[in-house]
This record gives sequence, C-alpha cells and structure tokens, in this order.
Amino acid sequence: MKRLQERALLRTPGESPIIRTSVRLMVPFIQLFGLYVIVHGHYSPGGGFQGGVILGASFILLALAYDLKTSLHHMSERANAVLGNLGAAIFVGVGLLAALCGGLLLDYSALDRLIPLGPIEWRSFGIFLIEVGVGLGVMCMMVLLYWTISSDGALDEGL
Amino acid sequence: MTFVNLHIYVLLMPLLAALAVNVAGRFDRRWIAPLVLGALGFSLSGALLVLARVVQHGALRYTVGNWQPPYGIELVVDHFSALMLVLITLVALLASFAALKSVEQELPGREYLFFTLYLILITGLCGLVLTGDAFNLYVLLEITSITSYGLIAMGKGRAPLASFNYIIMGTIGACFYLLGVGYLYILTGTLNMADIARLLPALDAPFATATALAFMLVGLWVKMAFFPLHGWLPNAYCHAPTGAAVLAAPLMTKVTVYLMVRIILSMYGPAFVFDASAVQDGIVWVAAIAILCGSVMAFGQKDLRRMLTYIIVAEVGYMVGGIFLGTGTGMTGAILHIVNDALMTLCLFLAVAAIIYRQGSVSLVSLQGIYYRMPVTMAAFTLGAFAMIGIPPTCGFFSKWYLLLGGIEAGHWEYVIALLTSSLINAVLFFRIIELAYFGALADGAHHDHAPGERHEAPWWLVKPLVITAMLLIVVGLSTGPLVNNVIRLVLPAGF
Amino acid sequence: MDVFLEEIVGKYNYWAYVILMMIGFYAMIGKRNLVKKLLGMNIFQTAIILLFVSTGVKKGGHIPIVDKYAALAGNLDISQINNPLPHVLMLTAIVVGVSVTGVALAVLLRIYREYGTLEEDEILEKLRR
Amino acid sequence: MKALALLATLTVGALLLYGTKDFPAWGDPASPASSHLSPGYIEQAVPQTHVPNLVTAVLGDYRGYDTMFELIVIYCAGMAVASVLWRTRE
Repeated sequence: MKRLQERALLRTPGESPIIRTSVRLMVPFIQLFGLYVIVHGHYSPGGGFQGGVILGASFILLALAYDLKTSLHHMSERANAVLGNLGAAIFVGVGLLAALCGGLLLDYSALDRLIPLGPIEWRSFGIFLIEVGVGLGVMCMMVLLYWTISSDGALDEGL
Repeated sequence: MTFVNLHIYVLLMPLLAALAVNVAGRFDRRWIAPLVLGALGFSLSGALLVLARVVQHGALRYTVGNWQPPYGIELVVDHFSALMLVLITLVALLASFAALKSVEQELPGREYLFFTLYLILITGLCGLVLTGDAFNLYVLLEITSITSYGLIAMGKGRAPLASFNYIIMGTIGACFYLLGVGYLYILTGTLNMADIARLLPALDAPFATATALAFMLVGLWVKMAFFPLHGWLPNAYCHAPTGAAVLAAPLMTKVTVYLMVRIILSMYGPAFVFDASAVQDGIVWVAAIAILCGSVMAFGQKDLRRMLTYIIVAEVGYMVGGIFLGTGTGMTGAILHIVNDALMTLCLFLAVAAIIYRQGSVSLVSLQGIYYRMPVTMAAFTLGAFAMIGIPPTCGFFSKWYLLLGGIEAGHWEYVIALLTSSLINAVLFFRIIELAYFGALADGAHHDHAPGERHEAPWWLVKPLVITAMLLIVVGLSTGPLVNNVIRLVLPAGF
Repeated sequence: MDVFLEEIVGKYNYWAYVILMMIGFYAMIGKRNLVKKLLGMNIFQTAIILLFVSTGVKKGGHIPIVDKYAALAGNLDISQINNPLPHVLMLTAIVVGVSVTGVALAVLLRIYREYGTLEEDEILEKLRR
Repeated sequence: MKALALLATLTVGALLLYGTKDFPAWGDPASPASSHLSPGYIEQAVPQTHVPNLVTAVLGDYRGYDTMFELIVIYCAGMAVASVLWRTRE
C-alpha cells in the first residue's frame, strides 16, 4: 500500500502515454494556429496578444505533459531572452524608425520614404510588423512567467 | 535630427537602454554602467533642451501616429511637463550612480534584471508627465507600479511582504483611477484630457462627474500615500534594495502629485474642483492632519531610513494641502515643492545609501560618531536636513514660504499651524541625528578602540552625486525667482 | 419605487458590475489570506473590464469587423457596429491584469519561501517573534 | 477590521451606484460613448489603414502608443518575476 502511494507521489501528473502522445501531436498545430491568429489579426478576431498567448501556451503544454526540461529543450532560456527582447525592440524600433524618417512616433505612413508602398498600405503593414513584435514578446513572457513561477525560480524542475 | 521628436527620444532612450542592458548585461555586467549612464545622460541633456525650447516658444502638443487628437493619443509638452521631465531625468541620473554601486554589493548576479526594471521605471515616469490621454496615463501608471513592485520585492527579509501590500494597495489605486476614467468615458465618449475638459462644462451630469473625480483622486491618493492611505509606503521604501529606494522615494510620490495637479488643472479645471468649498476645506484639514501625523510618526522611529519614509508621508501632505488651498500662491508653492522635495529626498536617500554601503545599517545607534568616519557624506546630509527643515538659503525654505503665504491668504490656519509644527518637529528630528553623529563618539567611550578619526568614505560613485545634489539644493533655492516667474507661473491657468 | 425599478432595469449592467466590484474590493481589504486578496484583485479587475466593454455595446449591433469594400465605398450602417474603442482599452487592461497577477504570484512564492505560510496573521505572528 | 472593510466596500459601492444615476441606459446607440468617437473610428479606420478588423486598427495604429506600453508592461512583468524569484547563480 505504502509503495503504491509513494509511486503515485513520485509520478508527475503528465506521465501517461496518452497525454504525452496527444500533446506531441497537438503542439505543432497549436503553434501553427498561434501564427495564424497573429497574422490574420487584420481580418478576424486576433492579433499579437492573442496569438502570442497561444504560442506561449504550446510551450507551457509541453512543460505540463512532460516536464520543465523538455520545455527548456524546445526553447532555451537564452532564446527566450533574445526573442522577448527582440519583440519589444521590433515594436519600439518600428515606432522610432518612423520618427527618424521624418514623421512622428509610430506614424507608419512615414516609412513610405524608406520603401514606397503607399502611406495607407504602410499603415496596414506597420500594424502587421508591430503585431509580430507583440506576438514574440508576449509568447516569451508567458513562457517565462510559467517556467519561473512553476519551478519557484529554479528553472530546472516543477510540474 | 528633428527637434519635433526630441521629447520622444528623451522618453524612449531609457527604454531602449533597458532592452540592451537586459541582453548585454546578462552576458557581461561591465556593459551595464555605460549603457545606464549613457542613456540617462542623453535623456537629461534632451530634457534640458526640451525645457529651453518650451520656455522660448511655448507649449507643444504632439500627436502620436499623426492622428487628430481625440482619435489618436496626444502628448502635452508644456512648462510643467518639461520641468518634470528635467527633474525626473536629473534625479534618475544622480540616483543611478549610487544604484550602480549599491546594487553591485546588495544583489550580485541580478544586476541586469535590476537595471532593466530601473530604466523602464524611468521611462514610465517620463511618459506619465508627458501624456495627455486619460487611459494612457493608466497604462503608464501600471508600468511604474509593476517595475517598482519588482524592484522592492528584490530586497531582503520583509521586502516581499511589503511589496505584496504595495501590490494590493497600488492595484486598488490604479483600479479606482480606471473606474473614474470609465465613468468619464461613459459620460463624454472620449479619453483625451483636453477633449474631456472641453466637453465637461456643457455636461448635465453633476453626480457622475463628481463621482469620477472622487474616484480618480482617491486612486491617486493611494498611489501617492496621502495620509490615511499611506500604510504601504514606509515598509515598501524601507525594505527595498537601497538602489531602488534612492530612485523611487524622490520620484514616485512627486510624479503622482503632478498627475493630480494635471487632472485638476487640465481635465476638470480649477473652477469645478474648487467649487465645493466644504470638500476642499475637508481635504486641507486632512492634509494638515497628514503633515502632523507623518512628522510625529517619524519622531518615533529608530531607523534613519524608516524615519525618512514617514517624512515623505508628511511632505505629501504639504503638497496636497497646498494644491487644495485653491489659491495661486498655494499652487505655486506646491509645484515648487514638488521640485524641491524631490531633490531634498534624493539628497537624504543618497546619504543613507552611502552610509549603508559602508556599514550596512542606518539605525540611529549605528550613526554615533559617523561625522568622523564619513565627513563629506554627513556634511551633505546636514545640508539636506536643513532643506527639509526649511532653513534659508536652501530650497526647502522657499517652497515652504510660498505654502505658508498661500495658507494665510486662503485663511486656512490649521494648515499654517501644521506646517510650522512639522518644521519644528523636523528640526528636532534632524538636530537629534546631527548631534548623535557629531558628538555621539565623544560621549561613548566604548567606541574609542575603533578610532573615530579614521576616515572611511563611501566610493566616489556614491559621494559625488550626493555632493552635487547638496549643491543643487542651494542653487535651486537661489534661483527660485526665475524658476517661479519663467516656468511655474505659466503652468497656472489664467486668472488663478 | 417605480422610478427606482426603472433605473435598475435600464442600467442593470452597471448594478451587476458594481456588485462584482464590491465582492472583489471586500476580498482585497477584508480577507486575511494573501491568495484570497489576490483573487479579490482579479475579481475587481474583471468587473472593471466588464464595465468598460458594456459601454461599447449597441442594441442589435455586431462585432466591429467590417466588410472592407463596403467600408471603402462608405456604405456602412454605423448603428449596427459596436464601438471598437472599449475593446481596445480592455485588451490593454487585461494584459495589465495578467502582469500584475504574475508579479503578485511571484511575490507570494517569495513570501512562502520566507515564512512558510500565506496567512497574514501567522506571518505577523512570526514577525513579532 | 472586518467591519471597517465592509463599511468601506459599501461606501464605494453606494458611491459608484450614485454615479450611475446620470448614465445613459445600457446599449443606447445615442449614448456619448457610441456617438462621439466611435463613428469616426468605424467610418475612417478602413479608408485610413486598410484594416477591416477595427479593433486591430485602433489597437495598432490610432492607439499604438498605448499598445507599445502594454507590451512593455508584460515585458516588465516577466522581468520582475525573474528578478524576484530567480536564485542567484554565480
């Protein structure tokens, strides 16, 4: 009886072949859907935040079904830092670039002077660019929040 | 480089530096100091240029994204916000020297995280003073709050508990502010402050506008630790890492006072806010009580840093009271006091940081005979203490003078008495410390083996900014006239 | 009485949100367990989000995603499309809420590491000793 | 303490309900919120930005400044959590 209890305690919640296989199958599709939500934000409900959360959820799902190491194997801590900063830098950079090109901050139509697409098309495209930045940033921060809080800051074990 | 976007560069440079610190500082911490100091130095020089341009050419309204103001977000660069921009970047630059050194000692290995949050906090504060949009103000308020929650929770011992209290109180404050904005949005359908100011007088909704104002003010009072709502502040600033306290203590409360002035002057207009004289009188009374309670509670503390946090609570009472006197002199005094108090608090906290760097504690017992060990630090501390008490020619005297005049003009004697009493209590408080620091070692024979004459100053990273701040206290005090005539007078609306 | 009832029926949304808000607010200031305080904070924020989103509603309106060509030609029925602005504002408020919750959870973990409990009374008891 | 909290809660609630007295009824298309800025966004967003999802257009462009700081908020949250919890690794 005691052995059984100990074994149950030792087992992580996701340690079941059904869950592992289905998660492994689902993760690529979840990520694809996340990308779709980011990219299709112009035409349907969605956008950077929503898509970023979905992308982040795919890594969190990996950590839930396997363990934190598997999740860290798919996205290293360093990649997380670089991508998160890159996301924020894309947004601020696009805004500043517009200001440096002679417009005002975040005035995407001013970017027309760099690549002539037409000011209105540039507004649409500028929104797309910042949504990508937002998606990257939100994904990394969601994953970082989960990793850190679930493992109490150790980034090695946890759920 | 076009000058139209100058304040944007001032605002975003610390943010970019924060991203750079986060990446580069992670791999090699030698990158941190040049990035932080470079960005803040750039911001300070940019802010000075912005102020010079505003004084010369008048206020500037900037539309982000080139959209018409009620649709897009508007930034307002007028005399007041330019002045605050200079103040914030100046204080941040001076504080960052001390922060760089003390964080190295207190939080080894986590410096890049600390400075990422530190720089974003500065961006948030700069953004707060620039914005002309009620909802944008909420977002920036949350940026400054979240960064300071993180910075405070990095401390040791009770710091996480203090930080959690701050999170709960800060969120209540921010949510109340957001509720006020929501009420105004339902009533007017706009979020732009100037547009709200245009629509409010024509609105026939006295209950809802008053409710909205009440919620916004209470929300900001929680954030600025106005007396009955001040519970979170002493613990938070007392247990925070020294580097965080040096930045947050001078700036956070003052910027929130700025926001209150902004709401009163450019959103509601003084005519609306100072209409109900019973409420106004009540707030001045509460401010008087705040001043007295802050000072008395400061008197009971056994730790210098904790004592200073209670003095901050009293100073918030000065400013809120001065604003709600409803006279031009009182308002001038309050605005001048924002500037002066930021510098005075910075001076005292830098001195505390220097002492903590050397001996790890600033309990009153440990300050015995410290004059002999750290003469320069304590000289600057004395100057800061004089400014806090209000001894001319330090800047503290002039703003208190304006506040006193305003109180007498408005006939609010309770405020005048509270101010004078609090100055007296401050004098007793600080002379007690100065006495202890100067004569303590002579009286105490036990310390003689640890020769009191042995000089052991903190490194120049901590001492030089402190000396500069102490000089600034006198410089700003002596240039009160031009400051009031060229900048602060122009902040007040006509006929006020 | 009739006036009062009409007031409630016409603005029942505000009444519902205010009651939610009061629940959250009471939990934030009245409860002694730190996690309950955090949950109260979330309820409070959600109530505000609902309040804002409800201001964007028009009776019979649908979601603010329009037909591009109809919009370019200028034949949109404005009364049929909900106000997009509150949705945008609340997207921001939701993100802020998530962030504050994350930081608060982290701070709670630190508190637990330090004191081994999340009951305010027990923590204060330990501090006094 | 509990009584005080209850009193504060009731005061806040009463004040909030008192404020709703002046509000337009729910879903009123003529309310200021639906008639001041919103028609401008609905009519102008597509011609000015070519984005049919008005929420995205307002989020990304008209109020892009808000969105930028929104991203910074969540970035800060990640960094704050890391700085609070990560144990020092020399």
